[in-house]
Amino acid sequence: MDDNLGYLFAAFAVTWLAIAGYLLYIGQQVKGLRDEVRMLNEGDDSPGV
Amino acid sequence: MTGETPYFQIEHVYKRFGTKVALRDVNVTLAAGEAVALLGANGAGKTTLLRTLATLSRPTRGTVMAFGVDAWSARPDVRARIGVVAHQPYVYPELSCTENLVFFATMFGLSNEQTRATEALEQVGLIRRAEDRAATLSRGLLQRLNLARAILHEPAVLVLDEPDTGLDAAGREVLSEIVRSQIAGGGGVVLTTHALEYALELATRVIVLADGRVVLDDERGRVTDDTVAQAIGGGAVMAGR
Amino acid sequence: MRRVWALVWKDLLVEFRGREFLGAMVVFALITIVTLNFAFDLSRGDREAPGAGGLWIAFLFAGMLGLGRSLAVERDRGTLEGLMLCPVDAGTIFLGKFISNVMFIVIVQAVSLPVFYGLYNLPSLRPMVLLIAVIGAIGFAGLGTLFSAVAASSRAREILMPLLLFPLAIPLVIGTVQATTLIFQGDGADAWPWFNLLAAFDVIFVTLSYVLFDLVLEE
Amino acid sequence: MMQRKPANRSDMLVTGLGVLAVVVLTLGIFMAFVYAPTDRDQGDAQRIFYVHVPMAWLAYLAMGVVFIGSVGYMWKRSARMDRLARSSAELGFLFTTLVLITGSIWGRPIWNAWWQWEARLTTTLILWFIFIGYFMVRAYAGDAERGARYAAVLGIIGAIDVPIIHQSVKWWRTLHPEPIVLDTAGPNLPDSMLVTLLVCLAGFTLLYAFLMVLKMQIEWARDVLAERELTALLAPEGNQAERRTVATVSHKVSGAAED
Repeated sequence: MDDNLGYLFAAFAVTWLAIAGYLLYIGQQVKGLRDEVRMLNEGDDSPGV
Repeated sequence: MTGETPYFQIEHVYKRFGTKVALRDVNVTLAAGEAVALLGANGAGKTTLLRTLATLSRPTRGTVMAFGVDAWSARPDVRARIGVVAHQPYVYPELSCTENLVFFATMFGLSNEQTRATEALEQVGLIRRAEDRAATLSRGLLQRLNLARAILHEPAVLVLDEPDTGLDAAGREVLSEIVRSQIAGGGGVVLTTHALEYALELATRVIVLADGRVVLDDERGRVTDDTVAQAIGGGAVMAGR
Repeated sequence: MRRVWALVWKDLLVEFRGREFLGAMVVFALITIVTLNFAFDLSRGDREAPGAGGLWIAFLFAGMLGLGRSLAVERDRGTLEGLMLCPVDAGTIFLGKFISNVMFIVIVQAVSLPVFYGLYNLPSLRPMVLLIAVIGAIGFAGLGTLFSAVAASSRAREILMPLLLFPLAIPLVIGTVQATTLIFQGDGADAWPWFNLLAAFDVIFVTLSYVLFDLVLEE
Repeated sequence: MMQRKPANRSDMLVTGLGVLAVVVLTLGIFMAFVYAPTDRDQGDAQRIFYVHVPMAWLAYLAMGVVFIGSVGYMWKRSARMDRLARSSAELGFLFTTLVLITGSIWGRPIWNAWWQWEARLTTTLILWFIFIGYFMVRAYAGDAERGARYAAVLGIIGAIDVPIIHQSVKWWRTLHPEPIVLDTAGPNLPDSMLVTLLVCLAGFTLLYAFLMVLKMQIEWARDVLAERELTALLAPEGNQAERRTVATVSHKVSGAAED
């Protein structure tokens, strides 16, 4: 019966890891966009991203 | 020019492909009885402008009015009233000249397909090769078949992309005759070509494009050969009409 | 409607004279059917199911070959633009292409079914099998014509077509293979529920493809 | 760092949804592990059910939203609808993948095989391929507008096809009966299990809503930046040879992008 518990944790772990990974991926996107907006606001002519 | 609505009226048209801007703030009108020669170096945007007029390409910005209505939303109606010749032939090599024209006559909704096909073939001087397959035609004769296809449905406007390529002297005469009769009949013509003197001989108005911008747009009478050549080469911006 | 038949007439004439892909489709279907013999041992045991499955794999992949080519050739030669410049709506062009595509697949089936009967002595010439063959061809050609227009103007056409078409055609694959198996096994009376599924699939997706074709064809 | 702007309406929505999702999800996890009773014959592995079923529900919900976005884009060509379809497709793909993984992990101890051609699972596998086709069609179309059109076509056809696929796989299954059906969902669930499932469903649905709002904002910001890049590109003095310089034009464009 105990290895059943192993599968349970595996399933939950995979789910939460995937969702956490996705949140990180989204975080990167938001950060990238924030940099670009900041670059725009400062109106400098630095090369585009 | 009579006051009725012009055939084509395009304002502030832009067209971009990725980061390349093919057309930049182009304003052009084409009225009845006008033969416009569209000139410019390679990559100046001539073909893109023609494709926009022919409703084959949607402008990134700006408005394209044809026959008084928005060209893009009334595509089938506009296409029924324009005849187009492009770089690539629109005819099927496996079909004979007559079969091709009968097919397109049907597609254009004409009732007398056969007679209309024969008439068009006579007009371009291909009647002798009527039953031969298009694949057997030379580059020049194929271009004539293309021309025949464009005039099948007696369109109001002809949109011709370098129609003179591959044509021999006789072929050019056929083309000139078609353009002249189109203008005489109150229709309109827009054509691009690399043969400068041929264009100036036919056109009632000259437009020069450079780097996607209209740098010259003037009556044929008011421009000399070298001002046009200079516009094409130099790309200097000249106050047009 | 006259224009739809003009389009079909044009497609058939161009194909019979130009032999661009019909021949390749027939040969491809035949070689797949022959390969069946080595893939699953069809000489003994319950061979109706693998036989029917193999037959339909041959039809679907041969169909895929033809569907992909039909619009790709027109776009590459520039003749597709010539069609779009005629004062017709996209639906008419779709119907023309769709009907000629169905005809090509049916021709491939007409050649393959007797050969299959000859090789494996499975009753592939029963009228019910012919009916299912045509129904399957209609559904597959409907979606196939729509997505061949999508693939024709995209990169990596050869991968895109199967990847788009096969997942969506799963109900068609299941329906045709199950119905054909039942017909091979008995008189096929109980194949009718699958027939209804296929008929519904055809009606839904041919209509949808007709409606959505304008969204795809427009430059 | 940028000075903190007063959080406008959409920011509050995002943080609100985020907090709510976290609260309900933690409650759900707690109930799934502790509150819900252990299944008599499957043991603790059955608790995977509390993750697997919500994932399956979200996978199909996401495809439904892709359908709505696709029809909206086809009808009104509104960029907002395309963003809705794009964002929901990305989330749909994530959830569909998780359905397949948690499904096979759950199946392992019961069928002692990683896969079972069970109707729901098989349909989800096909939905997974449809999502891949959706991204490829967008990527290979050549330009963004055409990609959006092709994706809308696949979104509409795919969404309508899913129930048909499910039905045909189900009929196909009756010809090849499998021993045990995967999930024990259905009216005969004991109350405590049912409540736990509902809490988990609510929690994950909130998570989906949270991610959607966030994703929509990101896609919106991307569209705005692309728009400004286009304006700069088409500006009289800008020429396409140099790299993108958007700064010179940014003031004229409405400040929408700055908040």
